[in-house]
Amino acid sequence: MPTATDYIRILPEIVLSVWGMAIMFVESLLPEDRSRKDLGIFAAFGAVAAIAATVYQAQPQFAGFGFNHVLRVDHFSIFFHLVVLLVTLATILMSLDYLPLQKIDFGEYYALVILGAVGMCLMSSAVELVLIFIALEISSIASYILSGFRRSAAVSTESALKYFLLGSFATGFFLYGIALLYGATGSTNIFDIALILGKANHVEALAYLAVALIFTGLAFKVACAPFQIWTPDVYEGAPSPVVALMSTAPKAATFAVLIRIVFEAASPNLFWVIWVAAALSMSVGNVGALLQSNVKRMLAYSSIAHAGYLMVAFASASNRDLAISSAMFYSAAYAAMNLGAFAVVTQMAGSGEGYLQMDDYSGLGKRSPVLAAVFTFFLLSLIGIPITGGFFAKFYIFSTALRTRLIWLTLIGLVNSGVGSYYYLRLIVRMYMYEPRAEIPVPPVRLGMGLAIAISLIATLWLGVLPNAVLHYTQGMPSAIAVR
Amino acid sequence: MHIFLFLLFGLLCAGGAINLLIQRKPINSALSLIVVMGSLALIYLLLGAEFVAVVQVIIYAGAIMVLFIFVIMLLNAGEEEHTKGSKVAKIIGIPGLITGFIIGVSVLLQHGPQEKRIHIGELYGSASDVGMMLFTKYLLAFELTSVLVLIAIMGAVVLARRSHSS
Amino acid sequence: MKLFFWQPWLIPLLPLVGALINGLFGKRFSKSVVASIALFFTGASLLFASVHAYTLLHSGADALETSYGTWIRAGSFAADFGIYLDHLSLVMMLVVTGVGFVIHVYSVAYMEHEGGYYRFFSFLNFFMFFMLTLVLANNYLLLFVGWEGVGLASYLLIGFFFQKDSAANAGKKAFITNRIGDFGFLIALFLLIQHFGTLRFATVFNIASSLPAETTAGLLTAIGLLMLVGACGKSAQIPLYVWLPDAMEGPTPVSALIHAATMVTAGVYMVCRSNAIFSRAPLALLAVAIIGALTSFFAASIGIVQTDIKRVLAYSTVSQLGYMFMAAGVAAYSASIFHLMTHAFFKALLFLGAGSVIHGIGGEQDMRSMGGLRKYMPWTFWTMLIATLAISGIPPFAGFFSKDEILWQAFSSPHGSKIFWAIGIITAFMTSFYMFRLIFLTFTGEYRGAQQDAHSAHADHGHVPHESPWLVLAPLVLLAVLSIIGGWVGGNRFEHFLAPVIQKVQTESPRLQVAESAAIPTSEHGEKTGESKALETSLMSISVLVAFSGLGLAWFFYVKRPELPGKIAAASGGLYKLVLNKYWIDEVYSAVIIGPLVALSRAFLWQIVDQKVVDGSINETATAVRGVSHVVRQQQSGLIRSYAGWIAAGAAVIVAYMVWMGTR
Amino acid sequence: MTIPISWYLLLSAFLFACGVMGFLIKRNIITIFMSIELMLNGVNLSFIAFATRFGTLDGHIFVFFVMVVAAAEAAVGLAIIISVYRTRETLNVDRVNLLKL
Repeated sequence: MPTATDYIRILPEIVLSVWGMAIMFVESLLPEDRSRKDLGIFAAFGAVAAIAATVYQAQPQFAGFGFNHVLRVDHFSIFFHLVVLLVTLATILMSLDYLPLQKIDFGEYYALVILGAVGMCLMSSAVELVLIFIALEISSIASYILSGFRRSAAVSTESALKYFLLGSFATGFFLYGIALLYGATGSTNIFDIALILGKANHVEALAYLAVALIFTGLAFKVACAPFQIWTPDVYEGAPSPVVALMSTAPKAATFAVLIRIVFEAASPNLFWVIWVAAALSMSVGNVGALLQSNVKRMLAYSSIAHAGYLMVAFASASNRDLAISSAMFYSAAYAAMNLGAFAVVTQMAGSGEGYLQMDDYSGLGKRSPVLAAVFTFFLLSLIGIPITGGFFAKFYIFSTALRTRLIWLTLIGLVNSGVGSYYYLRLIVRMYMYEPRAEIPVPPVRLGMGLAIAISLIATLWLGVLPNAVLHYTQGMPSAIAVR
Repeated sequence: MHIFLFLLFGLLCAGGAINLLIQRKPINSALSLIVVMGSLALIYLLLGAEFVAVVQVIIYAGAIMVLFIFVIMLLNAGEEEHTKGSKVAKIIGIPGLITGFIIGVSVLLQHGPQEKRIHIGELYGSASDVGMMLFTKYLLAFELTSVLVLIAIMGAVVLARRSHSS
Repeated sequence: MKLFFWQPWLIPLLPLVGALINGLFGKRFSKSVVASIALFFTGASLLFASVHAYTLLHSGADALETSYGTWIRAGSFAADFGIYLDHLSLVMMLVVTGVGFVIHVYSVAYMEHEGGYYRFFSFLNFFMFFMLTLVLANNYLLLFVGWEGVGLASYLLIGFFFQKDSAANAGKKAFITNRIGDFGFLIALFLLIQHFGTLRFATVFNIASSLPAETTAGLLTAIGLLMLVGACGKSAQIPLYVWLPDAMEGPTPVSALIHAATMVTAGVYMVCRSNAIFSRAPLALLAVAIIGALTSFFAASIGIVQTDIKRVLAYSTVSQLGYMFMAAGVAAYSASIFHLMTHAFFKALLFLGAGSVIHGIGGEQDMRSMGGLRKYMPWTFWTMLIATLAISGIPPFAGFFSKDEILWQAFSSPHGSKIFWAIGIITAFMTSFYMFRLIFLTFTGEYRGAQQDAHSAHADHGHVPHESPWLVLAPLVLLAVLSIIGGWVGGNRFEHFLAPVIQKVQTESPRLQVAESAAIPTSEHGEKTGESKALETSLMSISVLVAFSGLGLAWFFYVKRPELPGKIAAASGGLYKLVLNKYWIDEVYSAVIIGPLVALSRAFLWQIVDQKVVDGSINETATAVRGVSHVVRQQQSGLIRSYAGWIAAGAAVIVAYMVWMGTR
Repeated sequence: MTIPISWYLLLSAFLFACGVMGFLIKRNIITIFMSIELMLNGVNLSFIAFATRFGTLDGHIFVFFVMVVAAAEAAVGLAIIISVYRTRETLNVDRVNLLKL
């Protein structure tokens, strides 16, 4: 029987589920012509409540396995819970005025965001492949639906279709991998698998095949080459706040799963696969972004590149503690800055998402100095300029890589971040050095959007200027995760 | 007897899968998929998986495929159009698939478990056994599926329903 | 216990406050308020810097290090927010705040008619903040923050005239070239973390001092070379100098402050700051010297044929930076910093003077359209003349002392060589030549500008060249004074002053010991023995001679026979025409000596090496990357089945590899 | 009379491969979706076969959850297909290519 402590170990998920159901319930009671903004505010409180639950859960006495060893609360899970929940909160806040603008009057939107977060949270704490699979599907299916939320726009439904078909396709590979791993070890628990594979004096080829397929599935979800191909299309078509969400939170959660699998369970060595994937992602992402004129599409390529930088940390797996810590730090920094960038894109997109071209950003520095400055800050962070979170995250990852003697990967990464600076800069140049071509209206920043931007701004700045607290947290974890 | 049954349903299954690929009308493909699923259910029985075999028929063949056929009818999906489409799928995808398949099969044959042999009638995955496990070891996962199903229902409603304002 | 506020952290932070106030609220302020805010915070920073300099000098300590808490602690590695004040950072700090303040004053009047006044000052203060962070940091990571920050500010300021496409492109070019250099620097930092476990200057240098000098390429050499890559980017050395001439698109005060006096010297500062590493890596040091020597020669020869007044100065800056690198490369760090300081004075003055000229004739930058401006703007003329005398190395102006020190060290240092000295002398000759060419073309003869062209002239500029207002001239005069007296402290005393910073190498490599014994003996405190003094005097007279001959040649060509250069250029192939000409003796002489030099500079160094090879290779790379980008894009066909094909193929490759691993 | 487990695994691999193949060659979105179901069925067979080998029920449980997920995916997927059909009036996957390059 589950104990009370067991329930506390899934407290944030419980809070989110209850909140999601409450939103559905209220939605059905609301009169049809009434604005759903209040519902969004209610949802935002749900995210805050879940954050509070996570903080409560972070007390040391609740750390450990729960529900028959299917999940585990530790520094690691708490960290990713907070990342996911903050992203969720910011996404809800930036959607408050976005939805009415796009004439989307479904309160279910908020319920989907909140319930999707249940899956993402559980992904970071689950240690049982069954649970990981279901959690992954929850977050994926919620994303599929959300990306098709502008139902009248052909691009949005197309984006949903592409994401859905290819996502399910990749899920098939992931699942087959799990089946084969189960066949090779007889278990679906990550720690049991690690134990069995660790004891075996000869790991059979079946396990290698299994890990290859699992990697395929997860690499698809984090948009890592050679499985990045869906990203630009899907990000371009999906509603902007949804892209802000799905380019950060599910990605961070999937990276959490990948960390658990690569660092805990996978005794088959993925080193060269990850090496190539990292190099390829960085190059494809950065090079592909160079010629883009659509800002969302450009940021999609940039997110591929960032997945590549993150994979560099995985390639440093032999330097375990540093690798995990730098991967975690990068996930957080990336989530913060990318969220901020997409928040600005959301603000700029306008009704019907008509203003997404780089040209539309011409002279933004004059039209809306604060918005332009904030956007510049996020872009600089994505480039990796000091005093932003992006700089230190990159610095940490590459210094880890060089300590692991991954000289070539470090070089490729640094060259890529140089190439990368070019297209971010193009946007900055647009904003500050071009005359506004057409007077495109910049709608005033409302409270919700302001809060969302503030959250990402503060997080990005904080991770850059005073990264110590987060660093300590990420570093306290590697020893904790290994304890059985 | 066992081998005969396996071959019968196995071939039926493979034939259904191939037929799904060959047929140009979605409705025919759907029907061959039902054949695949039905014969799979029987193969599950051969493997002794009682509960799963039953559920296979109820959920897959019963619920999911009905949904498919319903949508095919709703959208009036006729014969497949022949578009030129994708070179990449032909040039890279299919050879990739074939190599992957050959490699996979070779692994399964060489390193796959061969020692265990299955005897007919050894039913062990009964509903009560599976149920017990579902409500003990996998309790959380089971509870979580409710969230999943909730999302799915909501998604289907949102995507298919008409807008309030229009 | 001193007051918390009475500590050096205020020096960099004061300009930041100014930048924030102007950046956030400047739009609502009047121009005078904006200017006063900017001036107040820069001035306060200068005041503070002077006070702390005074305190340090009178405390008798070699260095003061203050830490304001840990910034980053990752495992065993930690970096602080800390300030490191020693004689080196003191010099840099005073140069930055001093010249910076003067240029702020200049900008008040100079930028008055440009839009975005508050933005300009905000950026300028922002730059000061990062530059001071750079020079005052107590560890490499914080230095790197300043390093990137000045690049960013520079980029913002280059692109300040954003109506111009070329300005935007120049800004981008500067930023990206610097990024290339930064890779090298970053990798050097990673190596330091990996092997030394820290980035704090004091610790790094302590560890480095305990290591023996490397006779072959080793860790320190690698670190040194990587740092050199970074320094090349920031200080515009071959092959990463390309951005600096383009950076002249920025407003002139920016060129003076960032692209002449302060930011571009960051690379020199970094090399000198890391002297403990470089001194133990002779190969890296040699690379510094070679790059410096090549750059100084190369840029000077390109400077000869430029016609845009600011581009002449830009190439001259590149060339002078090469000088500083050469000095650092022969382990004459103090000479390098000495020249850095004097150069800051006279080069800032030259740029500000050029700005005054450009302003005075309504925005024209082509020297061929100037001339005779001496009578219209005497103050500008005289101050610029002083700067030119200084940069040409004519005594007793500041540049003479520092340049002479560099040439002497290049000749006599254990790391030096006569080749470096020879290159230095040739460069000095060319420098003197093109600088006086600039002066003569601009200020003597008749005005060649379009002063009759009434309809193109603006009302506020008038069509007659005019002298700039006193607020512009005052900084010129101040800098002129500094350009005269700035070098009087003398190379030896300056070296003595910086001695605590420069860590002597205890163990020399065998090769170097031989070199040292062969070199001219010098006593402990830099007082030369009689024999070497005689040699030094003769070397000094050579360099003075060379400077004067450059002057004379320029005078001959641009004052006495102003029609000659054009003819030489036009007739560089046809000797026949030359003979027909009545000045045939002059012309044959020119054709034999000057003609080839000019032709070489123009046809080979500038048009081929600079424009085609260096610029071209960068453009080619860009085109190639673009092509790859196009290919990558092509894969995004939008077809779901193609995407699935990629995924299936990718999975097959990974499966094949992993199974191969598993069955091996 | 008994048969080795690898036969089941081979059948499972074949079904999975047919599913992938279907995704690559079929034009109709609904058929493509059916191919995905085929892939999942192939995986399920593997789970059951392995469960039989180990004599545990974890594989059965997994199959159960896969079916739940498949049902959820079917509901959502078909809804997405319907909404695509509404905006594009086509079920040909090659014609759904507004987003590219």
